[in-house]
Amino acid sequence: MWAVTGAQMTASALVSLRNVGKIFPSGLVALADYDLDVRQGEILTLLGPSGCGKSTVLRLISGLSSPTAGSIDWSAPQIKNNIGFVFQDATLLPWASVFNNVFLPLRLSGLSRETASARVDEALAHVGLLDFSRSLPRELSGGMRMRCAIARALVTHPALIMMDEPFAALDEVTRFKLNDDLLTLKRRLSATIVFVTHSVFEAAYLSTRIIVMSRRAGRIIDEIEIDPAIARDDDYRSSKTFAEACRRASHALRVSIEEATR
Amino acid sequence: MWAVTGAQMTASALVSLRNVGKIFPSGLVALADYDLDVRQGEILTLLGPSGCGKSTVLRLISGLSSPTAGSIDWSAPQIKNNIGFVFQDATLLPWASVFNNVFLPLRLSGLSRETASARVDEALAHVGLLDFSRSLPRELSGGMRMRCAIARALVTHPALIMMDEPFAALDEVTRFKLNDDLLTLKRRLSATIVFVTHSVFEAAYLSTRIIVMSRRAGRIIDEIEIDPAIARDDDYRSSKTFAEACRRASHALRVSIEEATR
Amino acid sequence: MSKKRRTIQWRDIGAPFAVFFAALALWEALVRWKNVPPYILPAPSVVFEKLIEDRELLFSSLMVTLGVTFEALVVATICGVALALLIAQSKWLERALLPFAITLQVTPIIAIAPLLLVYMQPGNAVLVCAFLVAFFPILSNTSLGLASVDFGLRDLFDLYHASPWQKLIYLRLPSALPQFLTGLRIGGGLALIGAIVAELAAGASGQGTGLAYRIVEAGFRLDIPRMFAALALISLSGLAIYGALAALSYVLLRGWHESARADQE
Amino acid sequence: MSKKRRTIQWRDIGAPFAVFFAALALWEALVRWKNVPPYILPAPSVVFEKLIEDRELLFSSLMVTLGVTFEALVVATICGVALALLIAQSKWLERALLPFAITLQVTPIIAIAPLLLVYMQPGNAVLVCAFLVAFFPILSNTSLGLASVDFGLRDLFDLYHASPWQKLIYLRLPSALPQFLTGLRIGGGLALIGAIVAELAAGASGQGTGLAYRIVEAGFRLDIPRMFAALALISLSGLAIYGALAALSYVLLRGWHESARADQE
Amino acid sequence: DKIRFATNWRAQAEHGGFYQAVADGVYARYGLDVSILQGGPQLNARLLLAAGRVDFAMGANTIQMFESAQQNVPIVTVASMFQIDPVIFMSHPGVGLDRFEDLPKATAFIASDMRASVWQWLKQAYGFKDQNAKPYNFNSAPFLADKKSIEEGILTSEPYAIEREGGFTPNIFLLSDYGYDSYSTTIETRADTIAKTPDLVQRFVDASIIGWYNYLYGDNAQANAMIKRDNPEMTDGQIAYSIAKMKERGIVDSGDALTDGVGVITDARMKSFFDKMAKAGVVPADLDYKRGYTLRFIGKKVGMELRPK
Ligand SMILES: Nc1ncnc2c1ncn2[C@@H]1O[C@H](COP(=O)(O)OP(=O)(O)OP(=O)(O)O)[C@@H](O)[C@H]1O
Ligand SMILES: Nc1ncnc2c1ncn2[C@@H]1O[C@H](COP(=O)(O)OP(=O)(O)OP(=O)(O)O)[C@@H](O)[C@H]1O
Ligand SMILES: [Mg+2]
Ligand SMILES: [Mg+2]
Repeated sequence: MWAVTGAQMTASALVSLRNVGKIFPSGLVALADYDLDVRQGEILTLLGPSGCGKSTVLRLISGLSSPTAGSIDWSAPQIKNNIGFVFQDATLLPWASVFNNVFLPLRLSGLSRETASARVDEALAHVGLLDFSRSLPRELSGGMRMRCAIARALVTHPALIMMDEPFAALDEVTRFKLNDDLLTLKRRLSATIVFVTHSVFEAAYLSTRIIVMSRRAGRIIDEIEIDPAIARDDDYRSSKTFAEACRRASHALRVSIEEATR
Repeated sequence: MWAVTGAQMTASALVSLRNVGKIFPSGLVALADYDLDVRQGEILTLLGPSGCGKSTVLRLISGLSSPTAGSIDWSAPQIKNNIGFVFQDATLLPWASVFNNVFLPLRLSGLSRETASARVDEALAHVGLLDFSRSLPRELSGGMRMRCAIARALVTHPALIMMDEPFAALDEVTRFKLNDDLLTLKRRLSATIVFVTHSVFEAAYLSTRIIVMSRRAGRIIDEIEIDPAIARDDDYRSSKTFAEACRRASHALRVSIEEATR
Repeated sequence: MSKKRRTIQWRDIGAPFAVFFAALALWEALVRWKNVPPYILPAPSVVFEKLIEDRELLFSSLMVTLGVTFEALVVATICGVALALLIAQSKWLERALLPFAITLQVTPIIAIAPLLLVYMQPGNAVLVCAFLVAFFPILSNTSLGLASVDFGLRDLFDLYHASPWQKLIYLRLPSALPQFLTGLRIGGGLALIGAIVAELAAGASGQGTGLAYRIVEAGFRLDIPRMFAALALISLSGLAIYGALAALSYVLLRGWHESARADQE
Repeated sequence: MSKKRRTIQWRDIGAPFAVFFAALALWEALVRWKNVPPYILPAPSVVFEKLIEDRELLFSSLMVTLGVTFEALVVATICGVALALLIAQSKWLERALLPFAITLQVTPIIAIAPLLLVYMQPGNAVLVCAFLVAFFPILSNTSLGLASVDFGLRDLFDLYHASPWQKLIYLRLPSALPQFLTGLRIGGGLALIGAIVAELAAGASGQGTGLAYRIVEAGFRLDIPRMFAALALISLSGLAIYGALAALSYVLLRGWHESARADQE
Repeated sequence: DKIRFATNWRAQAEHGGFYQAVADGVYARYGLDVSILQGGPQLNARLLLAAGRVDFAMGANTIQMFESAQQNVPIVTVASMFQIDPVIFMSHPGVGLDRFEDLPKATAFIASDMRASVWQWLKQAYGFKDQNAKPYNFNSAPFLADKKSIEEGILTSEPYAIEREGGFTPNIFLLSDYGYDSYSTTIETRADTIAKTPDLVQRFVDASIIGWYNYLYGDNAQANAMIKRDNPEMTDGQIAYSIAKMKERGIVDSGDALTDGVGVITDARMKSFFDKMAKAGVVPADLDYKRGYTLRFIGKKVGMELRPK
């Protein structure tokens, strides 16, 4: 039996987007009639051509942007206050050290530097930046800046993690390690993750569900479910399930791009 | 016979870095005793863990940064004035439209808007941004911004192209298309390309030579040559040469990271 | 959507006017209730009457003052930007020239106006006084703007071996625009002040008599309502200048600079 | 490396001084060659002699003026920043309050000082005058700074539901720092001017007599060398204030803001 | 009684009588504790008086009095210490500006208070022109530099500095010699003060008059020391020059003062001056200027015995 299915599973939806439209003031229709459920505990990956509206969906869910049509409903609104977000750009405070950048969310939630410092150091250690905790963002390489942003998003142990191409600027070894770290963390926190990536392999490895979007107003081309029960390890990378998920995602991606350029 | 070799080929060097050192004012040693020849006409890929000094090497070669030790020599200094550079960040003028951003290098070389406009449009068409030529950078998605930067770097038909993870923010289909476009352009211009990527596959597909750097002061771990005569197409992706190059690069990368964390 | 827009526009104009009239009403009430005599604090209604009554005199004075203001602002803008550009060329020039600029800024006009009258024609002396008051904020802010160019963009221009002139036109000036425009807004108000101070110190330029003299004269005559009428004209001019320059800012920065964008979306 | 450093430091200090002394020498030569009488333009040497001769009188006056300057600058900074923060809260507040701030800016102190003396004690009137002159640039620049917060960072703070207070402390104030510091540099010079104008307009605060009065009195007595000596002290104070504030800027912005970094590397 | 008195300029010999009365205790003898608030270029003493910040103020000339009457400001002139307004024009000698008739064609440096008053009359009476008027900010350098200019001044002060620093003796035209018969250095107070405490006003006027006699004819060393303390720039030379000029021209003690005592004001002279000003259009002809002064406290020959025979 394939663990990859196209069927709609009816798990409890954490957030539901219904008929959501987003038209920017420039007149550009980024999303139209967009429907999406983010289910409790899943790892949902958005895949799609550049400019199809993936970042827009993340911003809408997290409330940083409001839809011009439709509704966004939360089944557990308190989770809205416990979101971790890795933006597509690192978005660090240029005047603050790496430590202070990662400390920021904890500081905002009222923790003192002493209480927080162990947690900050732990987060920095995970992304391999412990030696740079006193550096300013300007003194970091592109990948290091992104890792700092990842540490900042995870340091609060959020219930909902949004990640917009977090690992794109990282080498594959570090990327694999962080993928596994992310899975461990998710399990520990029973968090929900909404993930954007351009790597079909990464999507297939991490996700319990992949949604492929089209460049045309974010239309959903395909939805691929991967059994969450399957352990994600090196064996999985060479499994048929993985290969099939990759194949289907790649295909949908190709379709979506051909549709767009037609 | 393997097309992938470790032997040092003695082609004419366009730029030679000898015993180059780079110590930042913060005291960080980014490069020490670094030797590198960029050969005329090659596609040289730098691979290495995040923060190992790849961007620093590119900045040193292009003269945007100067070494604190060693020398950088050009065999054809006029090429120094004909460099295209895709920075790791898109680095667009926030007040200028996409068209004007891509037009900028031509404008700086004295071309009028009328003369340049066909070339700009061509470059924009290649990266799929023709419809957005009047948009401001803020109105673009992350990947679109990066594509705009790519168009800007290539619009001058440079003799030396430096690219710092240019395709990291792009979906795989677009990425493959741009990879092929780049190869075509390179052939047309007989340009030299220095490329930074985190994708081992991309490195193996594009390069005629891959250099894997270590996080320790940029030490070179391995150097992989791939016969430039081999056509880069879908067949190549499934060839043994390709697989072997990927394998060797991955291995070197793993070594470099293990070395660094040890 | 369009309804929301309209509401916002109404509030945009309504709010400041409401506050403004509330302040005037409070003032009027206070004056009437406490029976403050007009030579100490005239009620707004009295000032307004005076404004109507003396309109010809006051408006012709206003024109003289505004003439000097605009000349001073133009000259201050040109000199401030030019000096900022010169200073931005090198640390050496900055260190050599800035002390003179600072000295000019802190030199009290009132004190040196008599000397200026010795060295130059009265018309020029007036302009120099008004100019001195207005130019420093423009210089400082433009300098900050020119120095704040993003390093990535600077690298880009270096890469293409852009000439200093090209860097200026295509990189530094647009980068400096937000700060320059703020300097201009400060300078606009100061040019008005400068025109007034200049008139007191060095005389009105041309044949007419500016508002400064009207104010001082009204003070000597204890005709305080007229003094307030003249002050009201100055305030209105200041608001008009600020408004015009703010609108200019908005047009130039809209779309790309954070300070001129209402919201991200 | 270290040698290069030292060379730069020598030039840093040497150049401005060289230019400065060259300017003085030129002035001296001009005065001697053209035989300009001291009551029209005194030679620097004469001014310097006077400075030494009258040092006690002038320095005690300087202290009075500097006292007012610092008080005014402190008050202007507090009020300018506070108002900028208030204005930054909402467009509504901005539109309601800014007109008042602009009105205050363009109100000519010299002209209304007699009225201020009617409403308040002389000491306060002096402070208000000096304050009015200095506060607007601080307000404007801080406002620009507060409005120029990067949208990405703004989103980040929204995401964590940061309180307005937290946004202020951790985001908006640091973002606004470069512009605020430029405003402060402009305001520093203006506070000095303000102190002088205020003294002329409203009398010295306290018992002492400030430099403004020395200048006017020396002018009245045609003791122009002493007038220039007093002006020289004012210029030096202005330079000192600017230098101190520039050093403060450098310390606060070094490392992260473009304007305070010599080079990318 | 605590009294605050505002002068119209920094402490100088022209205010000597008031300082004298403080210094030698005449005010104290009259039961007054007087503090003198010295004026300055921007201080509007009469506004402070109207606002109740001071109890008495020094008025510069009679035109100001007309204007407060015109504006319905309840300020009343109760005495005039100077019989002659010492306002002058100065010109460079030997450049064709030696006669008063020559002056209207020259550039005139005049302070804004003069421009608001005397100048209006000069325009009408002698044909001075607005376009020649340039501001005088109490610094004579522009006048010295421009030989074809004239400058306003006070008989007792500016000529001294010009003689010393400019190295020549300027032509001096005392405007009172040319028909400008304003009073000067008057004592003004509010109408309600007169109504409520006429006795206080009388005491202040009397003591001030005695102060002036003593200052001119008695030992004025203490008063001068006080002037120099209030105004450290004041020099002995300047004070001596001022006193000499005041005596020479009878600024304080001449005309009506010789018969009725220092401080006197007469209806006849007021009318003569008012008619001139009304004719010049400086003040409206129907102005009830008599509201602005009272003869109630003067002409009592107070202190005349102090004048040396
Ligand atoms: N502020 C804005 N104003 C106008 N248009 C915008 C704005 N932000 C995004 N867009 C447009 O909305 C569309 C979707 O943008 P979005 O950033 O969601 O794409 P994306 O899927 O994240 O792409 P990428 O993979 O390149 O990051 C794009 O066409 C973009 O041009
Ligand atoms: N301006 C700077 N000041 C101090 N240190 C710097 C500066 N720029 C880079 N570095 C340091 O130099 C090292 C190499 O940086 P570089 O940007 O070359 O890395 P990279 O190989 O491009 O990494 P990535 O793949 O993450 O982009 C890093 O450790 C970084 O912290
Ligand atoms: Mg995106
Ligand atoms: Mg890099």
